[in-house]
Amino acid sequence: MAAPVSLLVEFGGGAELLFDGIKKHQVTLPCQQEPWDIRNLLKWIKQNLLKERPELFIQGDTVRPGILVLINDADWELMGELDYKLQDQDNVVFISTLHGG
Amino acid sequence: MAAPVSLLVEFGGGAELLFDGIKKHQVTLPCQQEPWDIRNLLKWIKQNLLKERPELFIQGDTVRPGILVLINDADWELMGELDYKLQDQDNVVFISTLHGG
Amino acid sequence: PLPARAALSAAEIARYSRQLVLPQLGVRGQLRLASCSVLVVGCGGLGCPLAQYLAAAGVGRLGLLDHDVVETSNLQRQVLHDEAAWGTPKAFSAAAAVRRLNSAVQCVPYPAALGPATALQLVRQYDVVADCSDNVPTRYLVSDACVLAGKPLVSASALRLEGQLVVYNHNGGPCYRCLFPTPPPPETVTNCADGGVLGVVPGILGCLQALEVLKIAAGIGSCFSQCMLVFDALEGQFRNIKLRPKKRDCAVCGDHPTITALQDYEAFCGSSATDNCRTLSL
Amino acid sequence: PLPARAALSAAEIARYSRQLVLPQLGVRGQLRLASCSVLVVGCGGLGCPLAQYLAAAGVGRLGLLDHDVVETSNLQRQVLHDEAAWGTPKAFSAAAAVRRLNSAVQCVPYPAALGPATALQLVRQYDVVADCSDNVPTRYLVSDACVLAGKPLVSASALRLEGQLVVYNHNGGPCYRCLFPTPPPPETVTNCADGGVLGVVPGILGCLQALEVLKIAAGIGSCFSQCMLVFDALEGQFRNIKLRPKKRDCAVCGDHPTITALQDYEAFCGSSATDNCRTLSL
Ligand SMILES: [Zn+2]
Ligand SMILES: [Zn+2]
Repeated sequence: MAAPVSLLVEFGGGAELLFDGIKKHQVTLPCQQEPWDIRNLLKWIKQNLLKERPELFIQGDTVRPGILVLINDADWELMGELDYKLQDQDNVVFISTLHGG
Repeated sequence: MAAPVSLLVEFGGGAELLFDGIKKHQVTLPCQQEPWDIRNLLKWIKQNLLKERPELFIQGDTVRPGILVLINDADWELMGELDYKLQDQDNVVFISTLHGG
Repeated sequence: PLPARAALSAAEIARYSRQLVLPQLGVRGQLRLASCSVLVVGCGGLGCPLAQYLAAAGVGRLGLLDHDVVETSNLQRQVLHDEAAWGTPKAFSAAAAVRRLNSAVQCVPYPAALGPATALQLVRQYDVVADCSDNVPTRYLVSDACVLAGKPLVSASALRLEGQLVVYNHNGGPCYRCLFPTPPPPETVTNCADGGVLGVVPGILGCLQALEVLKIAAGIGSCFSQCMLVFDALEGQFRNIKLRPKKRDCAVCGDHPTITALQDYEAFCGSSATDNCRTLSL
Repeated sequence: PLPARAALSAAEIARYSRQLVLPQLGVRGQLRLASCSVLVVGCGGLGCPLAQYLAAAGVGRLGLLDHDVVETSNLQRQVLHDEAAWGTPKAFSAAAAVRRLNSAVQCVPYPAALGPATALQLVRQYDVVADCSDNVPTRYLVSDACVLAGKPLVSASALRLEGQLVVYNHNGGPCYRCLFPTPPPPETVTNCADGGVLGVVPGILGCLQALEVLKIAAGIGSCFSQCMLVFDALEGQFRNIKLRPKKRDCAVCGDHPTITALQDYEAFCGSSATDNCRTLSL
C-alpha cells in the first residue's frame, strides 16, 4: 500500500479553461496498491477534475500534442514521462503551448 | 558547538562589483561556539569576501542604506534582521537598489 | 480625475476588441481604463515603453513629465523619441509620439523637473503614478507625494543588465520609505551614464510597469504590493521577493507621521534630481 | 551576411555610449551587433517591440516580414504601427518606423507570407531568426528552415495574459520539433482574435525576445536554449523550465533526419498560416 500523495497540480496556457478556469489545484491522491505514476494521475484527473471535452486534454493514455508536462519545473521527458513515480509534494504542471504573436 | 553552515550568498544590483563582480558565492561557515546569525555573517563577509571599500557595503555592524537583504527570497525584516539564525542551505541575497530609468 | 464612462463607442469596441474578450478585463475594465489618468514621471528608458503601452491600451489621460531634452545617447533605449526629436523636450516628443499611436488619449506634457513645490498638487490630479525617474531624490519625492495624496505608485528601475519593480502605497502595502527609511550614501549610487544600461532592460521593466498600472487601473489589482520583482538579464532570471509590510513607524505613511508636507529631497539625499544623480557639493 | 566591422564611428560611440560601457558588451559586442542581421518573422504584437529595441541597439540589418496590413484591432498592441499606418502592409509600416528610430539600420521589408518555397533561401541570408508569428504552420516552417540553414531561432508567443519564450537550435539544444514532434489538433489552437490578448503581454515577451537576440548576436549567448520562460501576467510570475535536450531521433535535427527539405506545413498542421489559424476544411 502506497501512502496518500499530495500534489500541486497546475494548468496553464489555456489548459485551465478545461478545468473551470482554475489554474492551481491542491490534490490528494488516495492510497492504492501500486505507487502513483503520471499515467495513473492522468486517469485520476480525467475522472475527477476534467469535466468536459476530455479529448482536448487527453488522447489515448497520454496528453494531447501541444501540452507540455512539467514535473517540479522540468520537462517530463527528463523524468520518465508516464512512468514517473509521483512523490509527496510534487508539483505537476500541464501547460498548453501558445502560438499567438 | 554549532555545526558548519553551508550557504548560497548572492550579490546583485551592483553590490557584486565589490566582490570581483561575482554574483554567486557558495560559502561554508566554520564551526563556532554560538549559532551563526546575520550579524556574524556580515563580519565574516567583511573579513573573507569583501576586498576593498567595505564602507560601500557595511556601515557599523549592518549593511549600508540602500541594500536589501533577502533570506530565502524574503526581506530580512520579516526574518529577524541581524538576529536571524542561519540554517544550513539558506540562501542570503544582498541586493543594491537601482535608481536608473 | 476624468469622468466615469458609461459605454464604449463602436470604434472603441473595434480597436480594443482583442482585450475586450478577456474575461479579466471586458467592457467594464476597458471603461475603467478610459476614465483613468496616469502620471508618468520621467520619459526616458522606462517611461517610453510604459507610455506606449498605456496609450495603446486606451488609458484616458497620460501626464508626461520630464525636464530633459532628447540627446543622442538616449536613442539607444528611449523608443518614443526618434532621430528627428533630437533636441526637443522629452515631454513634448513623448506626447507627440503617443498622440500618433492613439489620438483618443489625452496627453499632458510637463517639460519640467518634479519639485516639492508642485508635486503634490500634480499627483492629486492623477489616479495612478508611474515612477520612471532616474535619481534618488525624485524617488523619495514621488513616493511621499503619493502617500500624501493617497495614490498607488508603480515604481521600476533599471541599470546595467538588471531591473527592479515594486508597487508602493497600494492595498495597504508599504511605501518607498517603509523599505528605505534612509537614503543611500550618494557615492554608492550609480546612474545610467556611469554604469551603463542595455536599452531593452528598461524596455522589459517599463512594459512590466505598464502591466501593473493597467491591472490597477482596470481594478484587477497588482501582485507587487509588498513584493519586489528582480530581473537579471544575463541569467534570464526573475525573482519575486516578499517584502516587509507597511511600517507602523514609517515617517510618512506610519501611524504618527512626521512628514506631512513635501521636503527638500536633494538635501535629504545629498544629490541632485536634475543632474543625473551626481553628488552635490554641500 | 554583413561584412565584419573593425571600428565604431564617433557618432556611434556617442549614440551607443550607455551600452558600450557595459563590460559584457563593450566595443567588441557593439561591432558584432553592427554586423549582425536578424530576420523578424511577423511584425505584430511581438515583432513590433522586438524590432524597436533591436534597431535602437544598433543591429546591422533587420528583415521585417509580414503578409498582413495594419488593422484597427492591431493598434492595441502593435506599437510600431500608428493610426496613420492603417491599411499599410505591416512590413512597410514597421520598416518606416524603424528607420525613424535609427537610420543606420538597414531595413528590408518583406510584405509576404513565409512559405516553404522561399523560407530556406531567406533564412540563409540572416544570422539570427526571431519567430514572432501567430500560427502553428509558420512555427514549424521557421524552425525547420532554421535547422536546415543552421541558424539560432528565438521564439516567443503570447495569448490572453500569458507568454512563453524558448531559444531553439542554439548551442546544441533542441529544435521546435524535438519539443513538439506532433502538431496540436487544430481545434485546440486558439488565436489572438478568439482568445484575446492584453497588448502589453506580447510587449513584455517581444522585449525579452529582443534581449535574447541581442545576447546571441553579441556573442554573450542565451540561457533559454533547452529552457522555456513561462510568464503569467495575472500572477506576475515568471517560471524557468528545464526542457529536454536535442532528440537523437528528431525528424529534422536528429541523427538520421527524414526531413531534409521544407514541406507543406499547412497540410501537416491541418490549419492555415495566413488566416489566423482557422482550421482548414480538408
Ligand atoms: Zn511608509
Ligand atoms: Zn529537433
